[in-house]
Amino acid sequence: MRAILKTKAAVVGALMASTTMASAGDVEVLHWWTSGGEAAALNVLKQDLEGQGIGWTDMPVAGGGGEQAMTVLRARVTAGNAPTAVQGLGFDILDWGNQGALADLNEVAAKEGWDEVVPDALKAFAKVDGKWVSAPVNVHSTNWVWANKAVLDANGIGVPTNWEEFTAALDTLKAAGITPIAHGGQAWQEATVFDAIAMSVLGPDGYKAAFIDLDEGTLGSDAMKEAFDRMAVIRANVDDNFSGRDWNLATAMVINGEAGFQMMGDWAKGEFLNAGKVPGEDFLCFRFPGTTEQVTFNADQFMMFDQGGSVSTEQAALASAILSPSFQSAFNVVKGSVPARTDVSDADFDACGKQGMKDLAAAAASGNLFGSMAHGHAAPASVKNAIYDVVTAHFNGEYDSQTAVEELVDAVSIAK
Amino acid sequence: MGFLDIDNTTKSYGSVEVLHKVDISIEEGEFLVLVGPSGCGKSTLLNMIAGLEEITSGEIRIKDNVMNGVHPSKRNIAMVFQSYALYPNMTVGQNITFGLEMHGVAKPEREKAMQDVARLLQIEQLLDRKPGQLSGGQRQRVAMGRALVRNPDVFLFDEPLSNLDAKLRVDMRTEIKKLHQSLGTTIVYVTHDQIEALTLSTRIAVMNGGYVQQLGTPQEIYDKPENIFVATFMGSPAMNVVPAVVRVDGGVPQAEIVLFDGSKARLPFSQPNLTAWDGRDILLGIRPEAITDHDSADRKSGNIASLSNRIVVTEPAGSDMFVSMQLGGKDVIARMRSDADVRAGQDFEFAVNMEKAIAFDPETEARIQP
Amino acid sequence: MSVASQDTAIRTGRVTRKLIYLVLVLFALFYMLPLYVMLVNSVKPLSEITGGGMMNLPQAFTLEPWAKAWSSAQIGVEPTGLAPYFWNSIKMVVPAVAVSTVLGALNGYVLTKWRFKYDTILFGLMLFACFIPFQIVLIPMARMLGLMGLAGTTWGLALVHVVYGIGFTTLYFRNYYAVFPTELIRAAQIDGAGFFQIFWRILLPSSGPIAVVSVIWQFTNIWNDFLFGASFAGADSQPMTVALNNLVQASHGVKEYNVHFAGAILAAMPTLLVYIVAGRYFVRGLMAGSVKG
Amino acid sequence: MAHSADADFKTRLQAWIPKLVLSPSVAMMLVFVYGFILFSVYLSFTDSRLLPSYGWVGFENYSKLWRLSHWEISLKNMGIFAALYISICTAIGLGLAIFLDQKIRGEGLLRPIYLYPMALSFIVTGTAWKWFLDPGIGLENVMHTWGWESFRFNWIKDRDFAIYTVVIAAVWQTSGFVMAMFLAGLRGIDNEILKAAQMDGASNWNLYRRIIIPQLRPAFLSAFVILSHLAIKTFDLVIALTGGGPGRATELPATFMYSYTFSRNQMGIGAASATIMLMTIAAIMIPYLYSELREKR
Repeated sequence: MRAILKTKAAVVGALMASTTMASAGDVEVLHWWTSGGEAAALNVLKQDLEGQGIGWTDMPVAGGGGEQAMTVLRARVTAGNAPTAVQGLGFDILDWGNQGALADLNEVAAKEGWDEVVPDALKAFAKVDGKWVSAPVNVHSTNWVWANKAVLDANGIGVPTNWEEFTAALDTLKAAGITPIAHGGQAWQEATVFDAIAMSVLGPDGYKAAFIDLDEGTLGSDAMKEAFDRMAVIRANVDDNFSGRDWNLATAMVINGEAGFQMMGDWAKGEFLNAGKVPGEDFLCFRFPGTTEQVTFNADQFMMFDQGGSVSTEQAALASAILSPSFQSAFNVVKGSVPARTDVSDADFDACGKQGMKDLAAAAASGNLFGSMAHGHAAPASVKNAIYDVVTAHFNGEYDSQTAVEELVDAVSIAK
Repeated sequence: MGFLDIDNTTKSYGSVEVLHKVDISIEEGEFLVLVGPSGCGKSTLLNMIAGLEEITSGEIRIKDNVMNGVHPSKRNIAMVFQSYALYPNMTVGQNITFGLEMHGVAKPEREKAMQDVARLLQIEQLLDRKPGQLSGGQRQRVAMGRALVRNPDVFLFDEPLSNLDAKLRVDMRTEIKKLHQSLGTTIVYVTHDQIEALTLSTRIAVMNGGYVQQLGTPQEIYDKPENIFVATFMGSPAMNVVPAVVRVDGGVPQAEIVLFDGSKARLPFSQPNLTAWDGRDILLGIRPEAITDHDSADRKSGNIASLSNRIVVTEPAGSDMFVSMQLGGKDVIARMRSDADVRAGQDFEFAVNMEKAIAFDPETEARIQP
Repeated sequence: MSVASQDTAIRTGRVTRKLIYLVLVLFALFYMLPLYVMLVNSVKPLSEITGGGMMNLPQAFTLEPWAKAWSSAQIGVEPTGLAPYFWNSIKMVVPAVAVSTVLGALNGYVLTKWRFKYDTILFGLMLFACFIPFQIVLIPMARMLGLMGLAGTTWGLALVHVVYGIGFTTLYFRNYYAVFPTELIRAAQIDGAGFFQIFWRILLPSSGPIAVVSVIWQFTNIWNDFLFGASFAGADSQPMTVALNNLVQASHGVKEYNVHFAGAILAAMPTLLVYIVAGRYFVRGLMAGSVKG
Repeated sequence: MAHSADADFKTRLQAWIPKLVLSPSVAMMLVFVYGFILFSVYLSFTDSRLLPSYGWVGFENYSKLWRLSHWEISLKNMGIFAALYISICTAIGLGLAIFLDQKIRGEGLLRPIYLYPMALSFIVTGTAWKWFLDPGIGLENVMHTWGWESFRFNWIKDRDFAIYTVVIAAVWQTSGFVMAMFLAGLRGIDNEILKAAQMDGASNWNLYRRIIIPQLRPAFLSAFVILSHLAIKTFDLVIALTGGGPGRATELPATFMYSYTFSRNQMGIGAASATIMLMTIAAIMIPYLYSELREKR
C-alpha cells in the first residue's frame, strides 16, 4: 500500500510543478525549533548543507513540545508525502522505525564510526533492528536543579546533597519569605520533577523497573508512595500562582531572586545566560539531591524518512553534518545541552556545560544513563501521558499519595 | 379539437389527488376564467398549462401539440403572475425583453417590440426604471407588457389584479378586456373574484375541491347554476337558498315557505316537472334581484308571485337598497331600488320573479333539471 | 429593512435609558479588553512588559515589535517575519471562499427552487456535516489528499476548506432563497431562461446581503484555521496562523511578548477589517434570512 | 406529436441540471464527511495506535475509555461548560440585542465592538486572555495596584474554578454574534404588533416577556444549534488558555480525543471517544433538523 502510494505521489509530483515534494537535491526538514537561538543554530546546519549544494526547505511547526509537529507528520506520512527529515524524540522515532517508514543510515554511520562515539542508551533510540534511522543532535539531561546563588548565600544555604538537606533549605527559604521552588504547573514540568524524585527514591534499578519495564510491583510499591509524598513536599514549597506557568517564567523567578530553586532540564541555562548571568557566580547548577551519579536524558534527533532512495545522498549528508563534531559543539553551546557524541571537545562550553559533558560520559560508562520518563525516553507516549495524568492530578491535590499509586498502576495498565 | 385542450387531466401529489379528471376545450380567441375559492385547484391547473407543474395523467394540447413534458419556454405561452414577478434587478425595458433575449431574438428587433408594447400599454416613460420604483398599477402594466411582447399562442393570468386597490382593479379589468377584444388572443385567467370572472370571460369554469363544478358562459353560470356551490359562489350578494316543500295545487307545483311569524306562504313554480316532487323537501334558490317591490318587478316575467313578510334590516348601498328578512328560517336578501319606501319592522308586500327561481335537490345539492 | 432607521415602538424612560447606556458601554469595555491588552503591549519595549503592569499605557512608545513581527521575526530557520505567510494565507483563502460561496449559492438555489424527492434529507445531511469535529477527519483527509496528488499544496488546503465550508454556505443561501419569490423563477422559465441563466440573471443580482454573510463567515473561519493549515500545507504554503503559532509557541528561549502581540494583531488584521467594514451588512444579511432557519 | 425530439432532450436535460449541480457537493459530503465518519467508527473497533491499523478488537477501546477517569472528567466538564456557555451567551446576547434595539445613539460603533471577537481565533487572543486571568499579572494584580488589596480572582489557577474561566473567554468570543442574531430577529418583528400590545396597556417588561421574546423562537433555535456545536467543538480555547489544566481540570472531549489520537498514540481510544461525541451531536441535532425541515414542507 505504502509503495503504491509512493509511486503515485511520485508520478503526480513529477506532473505538478506546484507540489512541495522534496525534489532531489533538496531536503525538507520538519521541526519545532522556532525560537531565536535554536533557529539560528539550525541555520548553521542549513548553511553547511547549502555549501554542499543541498537545498533546505524549512517546515517549522511549533507547539506543545513537538506534539503539533507529530500530528502534522502523521498527516504527511498518511498522505504519502513525508518530509525528508523530521525532528523526533525517543519513542516516536522507534514507532516510526517499526512502521518501516525510516531510511537506513548504516552506510554513513559505519563510515563515520557513530557506533563508537554515541552512548548505548542513546543508540537505543536511534537504531531500529540494528539500522541507524536517525541522527541525534544533542543530549539534554533533565535531573538538574538551578539555583540563585545570591539567594542561597544570603540565607546560608549550600548545595544540598540529599533530600533532608534539600527540605531544610526549602524551609529556610520559606521562613525568609522567598518562594522556595519556582515551578510551572504544566503536566510535563511536574513529570520532570517527579522523574528526578523517583530516581532518588527508587534508585536506578527501581527507576528502570518502574518506568522502562513498567513493572507493576515497582509502580505500586511503597517507595513509589514515598516519591509521591515528596512531590507533596515540593507542592508545599511552590507559590500559589504556579498553574499553567511557562517554564521560562519560572526560571525568571529564580533569575530575579523571587525563588530559590527550579528543577528543570539543561535548556533552562539559556535563560540565565540571556539574562547576563554567569554560571557558578550568579547561578548554580547541580544534580537533584540523591541523583548525583545518574543522568536522565532526552535527546533531539532528526529521523530520516524513507523516500524510496531518491534523497539517500542528501539524507546521508544531512545526518553526517548533524553528527559532525563542529556542529555538535556549536549547536549545543547555544542550546544548553551537551553533544550526542562523547568525543567532542568541551572547550567552548561553560562550567555547567562542561559538567554536563563529564556527567554524561561518566553515567554512560557506569550504566547510570537512563532515558527520561517525563520526556518520552523511557516508555511510549501513551504510557508517558498516563503517568503525566496521575502525577499532575496528585500534584494538584486531586489524589492523595496512596490513591496516586493505585491510579498509577491502573493507568499504566490501560495505556500499555 | 379546440385550440387549447385539457383532456382528462389529473394531478396528484403522492397519493393525494388534487385535480380530478379535468376536461376543458377552448377555442382560439376565447377568454376562459378559472374561478373558485382558494385551494380549489385553479392555480395548479394553470401551472400545468404553463408547464410549471407536471401532469399526472391525461393530456394538455395547444394547437393539437401534446404539451406533456414540454418545457414552459417551448409552449409559446406567456404568463402574468399575481405578484407580477418582475425581475427586481432589471429595468422595465430589460424585464420586457428578457424573454425575447432568451429566445435569441436580435437586439434591434427586441427594441422595436419593446417600444410597440410600451406604446400599447402607455408605459414608455417607465422603461428605464427599476420595478421597485413603480406603483402597483404600473407594475401590473409592465407584467402584461412582458407577456404581450412574446406574442404567444395563449396568455395565462394568475390572479393578476388581486394585489391592486379596488379602484385600480376595476380600471385594469376594463383594460384587460379591451386588450382581449382588440388583440383577439386566447386567454386563461385564474381568479377567486366572481365579478372579475363574470365581467371578463367568454366562458367560466367554476372549480371547487379539485372538480370543475360547471363550465359555461357567464350568463349560463349566473342564471342556471348547476349546483348550490356555483349558485352561491357566483353573484353578490349571494343567491338566497331557502328550505321549502313542494305542494301541487291545481297541477301547478308551488313552493311552500315558512314566513317570519311561522305562517306559510306558497309561490308557484314555472317549472312543471316539479310536480313529481309533490310533498318533498327542496331548496329554493332565488337571487336577491328577483325579490323586489311590485313597482319594479320585471315586466317581461310571466310569473311574478306576491309574498308578504316583515323587514328586519334595510341597507342602503347607493344604487340599490338591500332588504333582509326571515324566510324558511334563513336570512334572505332582497334587492330594491334605492328610493324604495321601506323601513325595518315594516310588513311589506314583495314581488318574487319565480321564472328565475331554481330548485335544488337537498340530498345532492344539484339543480333539479327542468 | 434598513438596520439603522428601524422605528421601534418601544419607549423608555430617562433613567432607564441612562442605565441601558451604562450596561452597553460596560460590555463594550469587556469586549475590548483583550484587544486593548494586545495593542498596548505590542507597542512597549520588552523590558516594560516583564516589569509588570499589563494594563499600563506604554512609557516608551515603539513600533519596532510590529516591524519585527512583520518582516524579521524568527519563524523557522530564517528570520522572515510573518509577511510571506500572509500571502500564503491570501492565496488559500481567496479561492476557498469564492468556491465555497458559489457552491453554497448553487446548492441553495437547487434546494429551494428545483425541489426533488429527498432533497430535504440531502440538505439535512449537509447541515449535519457542519457539526463534525475536525480532528477526526485529519488522518483520512490526509490519505485522500495524497491519493489525489494534492498533499502539501495550496489547492489541497483550499479543497479541504471548501469541503467543510459548503454545509454552512448552503445553509445560508438556502434560507435566503427560500423566501425569494418562486414566481420570479417561473416567470423566467416561461421567458425561456435555463437553469444557469435564471441563477445568473435573476437570483445572483439579488443575493448581495447573504453573499456578504457567507463570505464573512467563510473568510474568518478559513483565515483563522490552524489545524488544517498545519497538517495539510506544504513548506511553501503554510498559512499565517501556523507562522503565528511558530512565533508565539517557540519552545525554548526568550519570549518576546511585544513581538508576539504585534504578530497576533497582524494575523488578525484581515478578519478584523472584514468585520468592521462589513459588519453592518452582516447583521442585515442575517436578518435577510439566516435566522429564519 | 409535432414537437421535435431535440426540444424534448433539452427539457430533460434541464430536469437533470439541478441534480448535476448538486452532485459535486453531495459527493464531497458523502466521501469527506460520512465516509470519514464511518472510517473513524471503524477505527474505534481496531487496535490502531500510531497510524490506522485494522486488527479487530471489538469493544475493547470503549471499555478502556469508560475506565479512564480522564474521560469522565472531560464529560463532566463538557456538561458544566455547555450548560453555562449556552445559557450565558443566550442571556447576554438577548439582553444586549434588546438594549441595542432602543434606538441607541452610537449603535453603529457598539455593534462591531460586540461582534469583533468572533473574528479572532484563540491563537491570536489566547496569550492576552491568559495574562488577563493570571492573578500575578492580570485582573487581580491590577485591582491590587489600584488599591483593592483584598480582591481575589485566581480561578484559572484553581482546579474547581478553572472551567469557569474557559466559559468566560468562550462567552466573550461568541456572545456578540448571538447578539447579532437576536438583533436581526428583533428587527424582523412587525412593529404594529408592538403598538397594538402597547395600546392593550402592556408594560415594556410584559411586552418583551409575552410578545417579543416568544416571537424570537427561530433566533433562539439557531442560537442554540450554533452554540451547542461550538461548545462541542471547543478545542483551541482550552489549548490556548489552560492546556487542559490545572491538572486535568479543564479537559473537554475534543481535547481528550485529540490528545489520545495524536499525542498518546492511542488512535483506537481516540476514535472511540470521537464516535461517542458524534453520537451526542446526532442526538442533539437530528431532532432539531427533523422538526425544522419538516415545518418547511
